[in-house]
Amino acid sequence: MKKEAMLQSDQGSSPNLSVNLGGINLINPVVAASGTFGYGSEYRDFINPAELGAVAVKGTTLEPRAGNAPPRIYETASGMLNSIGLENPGIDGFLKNYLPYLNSQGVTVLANIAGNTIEEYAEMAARIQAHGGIAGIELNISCPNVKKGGLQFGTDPDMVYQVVAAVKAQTSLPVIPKLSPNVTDIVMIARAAQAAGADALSMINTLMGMAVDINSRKPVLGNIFGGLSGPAIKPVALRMIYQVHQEIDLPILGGGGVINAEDALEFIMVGATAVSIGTGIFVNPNLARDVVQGISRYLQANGLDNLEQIRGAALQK
Amino acid sequence: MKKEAMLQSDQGSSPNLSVNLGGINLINPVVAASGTFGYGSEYRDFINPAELGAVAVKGTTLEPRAGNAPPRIYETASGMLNSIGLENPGIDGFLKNYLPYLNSQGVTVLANIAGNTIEEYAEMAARIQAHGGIAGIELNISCPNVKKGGLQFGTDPDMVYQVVAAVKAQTSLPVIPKLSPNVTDIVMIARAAQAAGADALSMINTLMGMAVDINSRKPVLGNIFGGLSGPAIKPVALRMIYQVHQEIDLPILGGGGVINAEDALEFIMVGATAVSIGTGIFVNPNLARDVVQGISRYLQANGLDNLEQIRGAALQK
Amino acid sequence: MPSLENGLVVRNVQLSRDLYEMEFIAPNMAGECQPGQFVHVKVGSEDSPLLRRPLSLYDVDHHLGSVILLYKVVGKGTALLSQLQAKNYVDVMGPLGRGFTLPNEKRNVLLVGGGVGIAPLVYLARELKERECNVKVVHGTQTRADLVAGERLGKIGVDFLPATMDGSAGCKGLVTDLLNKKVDPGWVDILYTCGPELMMAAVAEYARRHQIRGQVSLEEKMACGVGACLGCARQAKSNDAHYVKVCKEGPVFDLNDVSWEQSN
Amino acid sequence: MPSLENGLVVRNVQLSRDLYEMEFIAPNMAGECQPGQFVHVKVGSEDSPLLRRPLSLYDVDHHLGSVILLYKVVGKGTALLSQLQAKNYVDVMGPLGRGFTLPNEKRNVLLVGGGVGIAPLVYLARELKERECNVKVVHGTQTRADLVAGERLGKIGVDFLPATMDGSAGCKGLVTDLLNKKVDPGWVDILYTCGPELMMAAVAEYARRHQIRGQVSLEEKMACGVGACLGCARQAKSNDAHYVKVCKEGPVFDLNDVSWEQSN
Ligand SMILES: Cc1cc2nc3c(=O)[nH]c(=O)nc-3n(C[C@H](O)[C@H](O)[C@H](O)COP(=O)(O)OP(=O)(O)OC[C@H]3O[C@@H](n4cnc5c(N)ncnc54)[C@H](O)[C@@H]3O)c2cc1C
Ligand SMILES: Cc1cc2nc3c(=O)[nH]c(=O)nc-3n(C[C@H](O)[C@H](O)[C@H](O)COP(=O)(O)OP(=O)(O)OC[C@H]3O[C@@H](n4cnc5c(N)ncnc54)[C@H](O)[C@@H]3O)c2cc1C
Ligand SMILES: Cc1cc2nc3c(=O)[nH]c(=O)nc-3n(C[C@H](O)[C@H](O)[C@H](O)COP(=O)(O)O)c2cc1C
Ligand SMILES: Cc1cc2nc3c(=O)[nH]c(=O)nc-3n(C[C@H](O)[C@H](O)[C@H](O)COP(=O)(O)O)c2cc1C
Ligand code: FES
Ligand code: FES
Repeated sequence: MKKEAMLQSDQGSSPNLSVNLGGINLINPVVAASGTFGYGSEYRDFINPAELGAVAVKGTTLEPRAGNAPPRIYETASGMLNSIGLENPGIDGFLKNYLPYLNSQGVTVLANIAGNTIEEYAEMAARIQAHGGIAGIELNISCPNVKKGGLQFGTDPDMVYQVVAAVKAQTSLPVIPKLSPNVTDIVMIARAAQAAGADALSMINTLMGMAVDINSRKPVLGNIFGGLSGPAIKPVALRMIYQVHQEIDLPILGGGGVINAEDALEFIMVGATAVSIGTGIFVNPNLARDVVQGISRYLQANGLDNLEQIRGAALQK
Repeated sequence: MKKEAMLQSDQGSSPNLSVNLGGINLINPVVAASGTFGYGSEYRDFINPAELGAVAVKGTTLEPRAGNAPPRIYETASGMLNSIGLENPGIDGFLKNYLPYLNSQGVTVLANIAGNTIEEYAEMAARIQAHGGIAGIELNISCPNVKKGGLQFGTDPDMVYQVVAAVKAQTSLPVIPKLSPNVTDIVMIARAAQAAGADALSMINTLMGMAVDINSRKPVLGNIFGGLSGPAIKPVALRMIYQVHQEIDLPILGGGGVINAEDALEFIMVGATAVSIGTGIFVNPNLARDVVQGISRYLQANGLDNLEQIRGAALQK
Repeated sequence: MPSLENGLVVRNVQLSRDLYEMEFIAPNMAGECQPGQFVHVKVGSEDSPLLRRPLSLYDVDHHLGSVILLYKVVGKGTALLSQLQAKNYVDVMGPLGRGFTLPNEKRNVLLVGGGVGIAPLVYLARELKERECNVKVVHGTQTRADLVAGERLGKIGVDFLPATMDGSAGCKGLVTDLLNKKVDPGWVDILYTCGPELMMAAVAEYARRHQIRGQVSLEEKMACGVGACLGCARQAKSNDAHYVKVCKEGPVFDLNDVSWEQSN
Repeated sequence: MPSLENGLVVRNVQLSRDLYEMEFIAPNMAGECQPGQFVHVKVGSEDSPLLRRPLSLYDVDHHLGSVILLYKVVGKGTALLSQLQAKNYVDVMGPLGRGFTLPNEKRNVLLVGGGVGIAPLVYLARELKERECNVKVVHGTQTRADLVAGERLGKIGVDFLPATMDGSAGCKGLVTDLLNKKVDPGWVDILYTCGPELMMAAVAEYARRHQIRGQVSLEEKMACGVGACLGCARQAKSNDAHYVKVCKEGPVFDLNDVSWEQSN
């Protein structure tokens, strides 16, 4: 396995893995994906959250939410479905009870906010701005807009523009819309986000999916539909990031199915500035460390000293 | 595994597996997916094509096509990417040189046609109508429209309407548009197809994806992007069929990632009238036979005698 | 503190048609274990089956620094687990979750296990005996062959009452039938149970009726196993809107804190 | 006629760091095999790794009804294959593809193999000897340990000329260096080759220069293995617009019909 070979050999001084994600300096390009690393403390016995370039915390709403009725997760071929339903303590509860631990550990924190209305997004951004302790705001626009009859914000360029603009108006922090892959034209969505002043883009969120229990003849999830994540979706994530990087000049927090360093390198080669890991953490709680080391070894084995030298390499003719 | 248990136990007289797919009578609900079973003769040493409910032949264009430059396929986590590029002998070459074998074997044949323009679709439909020997026409609308600057027919409801209507005007055969999953709102597309007179719907086609070789730092496919198929996409396929079956009253040829009888049953339970198998055939050339037997055993083990009793079961409250 | 280790398999033997017992050496892990906790096991290839599988601690050998599991082959993951052989390594994370709360003084304790649900109760029984509790263990299974814990429990020195559906050993019928016939509720100070959902619900009802306090070990599908993904949610009795996380707040819960609606 | 069989593994032994030899019993299949054809092997779980792996026929034992493979562990599939043990079953489809065209009369034949590319040439050598051809086999590898076919070829009774890059056995350097030094092109009536793309290109050039006719066994990634998916396309020399399917029109092609542009 040539790949592995490359990752094993280890020579030279360790390369510089720091990156700048739309104004946020990360010590390395590996970011815990929202909803998969809780609030940073859950995995403390396995990994120090400060080892990660950044931690995107669980999606937060204006008011606390109990989340969806179980069952909430289901394993699929090289992937999993989840319908957590944004269970969270609400923005104030998060800032008051969960953020302090992350700050005490010196973790670079990305808030991940989800609203039912544009006003809710703006209000949460304002509270984050006023509170401090957050490096950037990831906008989860994959949730239904109650005013517009449940149509997802993230699937309509106009709504994406409005949400991003409204949030930018409330904060000086870097704003990173997280794009939904469940769209016809991801570039159009990304362009709307850019026009509204997005500092970077996060992609991809989960693909909407479902599964059926053939014995009960019912959907396996209490919520019927759930988000598909894990290695199964990696080819779709790579393709969308490639398309966006080709057309739009914004740094990308790219991920979807990363379970090892080779996967992360693929994302960097299609243009990702930083790489998010989610489901992969469930499989390997040390994944962040393993990916950082693996990327470092790859650069060394190839006589490279920073990530710029390979970023977007797959797009060069 | 309860599942297996159910599929093993075998009692009672074999149930009736015949189905009617938009006017086409199938002896069983298992259909070979276009492009994965060639023209029916390639797998003859392993399975008699007449054992299948129907065979959807390789996508055919008006003129012969050489297809894309290799590499054309790549394995991914529980899936594969392909960028064959519709290599085919052209509609006349197909009717003259490949259809006779299928007819001689008494196979129920679904043509699968792809055009660059609406006129090409109509012209192919007319030639099929004139020639005979075809049970129905599957419209591959996942290909770019040269006139409209490459935008895929299948992603725009208006174009879907026009293509289906144009084809219907040329033939009395059942017309089955094959929907692309790379869209924001699959129901809107399905509704346009229905409005234009589609007799059934085929879904889903592949998800657009890609992969990168981290050693060469280039895309693995000669064509850069390819279609993702196999078990990885099953949750997305089930979700889209569920959504369409809930809203639209048309029979569905459903598939995407089926590799065993349990998978096929899931598709039937979200509303599929017939089930297509593609990539799964590469893994198990006898898959069609195994799925038919498995479905039959499931019905018997559950004291059922036809598929109507479980079709769409997952949608019942 | 839980850890991630490659346990060295020393044994992985088939006990009945679908029940296996595996022992692996993982000193750090073994040193941390408490009855009722679980380990999160990764089997197969990197991407399939993808998720870890939660398995209770059947027992721990502090001398050898090993952990012992009792598992039933029900699907892909457990089938692959059953193929591991001595000298293989197994990727394990743990111990995880909140185990049983043990009484501080000598008590009369009733353990009720159903099927492979006996697993956590064996480790618990040993710890209870070390605290000089009087321990009665009721184990219900389909048939005699599934009563695989009898010998261990014998060694531990508990009062063992088996029940089988087919009557091939012990009382014929459900554990609850046996409880009503053979156990004096008055004797029981504390009750612990683990098994199929419906059995646990019935045992909980028995405890409620006789006002016996106790705990139960629950099962939900899990991804992270550490409280990060919120996937293993289960409705809490106390408050309908609130969902407990079985991996972190459990898997062991006080009987009064559990709602059995899901199971009906 | 090719078939789908569960071959009974009788041997799966490691020959060098990454080379393995496996023999499995599959009578129907063995009865149909021709040198240069391949079998399509499914390993792992149902969904991962998903696709079958094409492997050449290293030899066939018609007496035992068995098929013998020589394979190099390069990734997931071959790694899993190497874990199979005697008495296990292996899911195999074949024989597939178009094999070598053998001369009808006694001829002087040169076989040039690179690395594990020697596999199809061993079976071919045996058949050629049975037709009383004079057979010279050149095998190039990295080092002595990879010259695993020497013994078989000795038994078959061919003239064996090894070459190693590190000079640990035979001539030091590339097979083409050896050809130029040690083989009289005038002696060669027919040439067959299989190995790394660049080596085959060089050998093809050697054959062209000396006007030797011959055949080559090519490799492309495959899905169906029977000509149904059109995935294993490769540009044909004859006509740029046309792509041959390695699984069905090949894997063996006449040297004149192959374009080596891909490999540069
Ligand atoms: C805290 C806890 C302790 C457990 N202890 C034991 C034990 O000691 N011995 C034992 O045999 N089993 C135990 N189980 C159940 C065990 O986790 C499942 O049987 C196992 O995960 C099945 O995996 P599989 O791949 O064989 O089955 P599959 O059905 O293929 O699994 C598919 C998915 O469903 C999950 N799943 C299936 N059944 C269960 C279940 N009952 N509970 C939770 N997740 C499930 C799997 O983890 C996997 O994610 C325990 C479960 C939990 C939650
Ligand atoms: C006709 C034919 C005959 C072959 N005969 C032999 C043989 O006798 N001995 C031997 O060791 N190898 C042989 N190969 C190569 C062998 O098929 C690959 O080494 C093997 O498929 C690698 O699988 P993997 O999962 O270990 O590697 P991975 O890299 O994990 O495989 C990933 C994917 O790429 C494909 N792939 C990787 N390398 C090759 C390759 N060189 N050719 C075709 N597909 C590839 C795999 O089939 C799989 O689909 C042959 C290939 C072909 C086409
Ligand atoms: C259990 C779970 C919970 C998630 N919760 C959130 C969330 O609250 N907000 C969000 O933006 N994305 C959420 N995601 C999506 C992930 O952040 C990530 O975008 C997605 O899972 C794809 O990456 P992966 O394949 O590495 O997991 C969640 C994913 C999972 C599996
Ligand atoms: C190699 C390959 C070639 C395909 N060619 C076509 C085609 O020509 N026309 C078409 O409509 N779909 C084509 N498809 C899509 C399949 O028909 C099917 O819709 C898709 O693969 C999902 O099903 P599966 O997961 O069972 O393969 C092709 C798929 C594969 C893997
Ligand atoms: S499994 Fe993740 S919270 Fe319990
Ligand atoms: S592998 Fe399918 S055509 Fe060759």
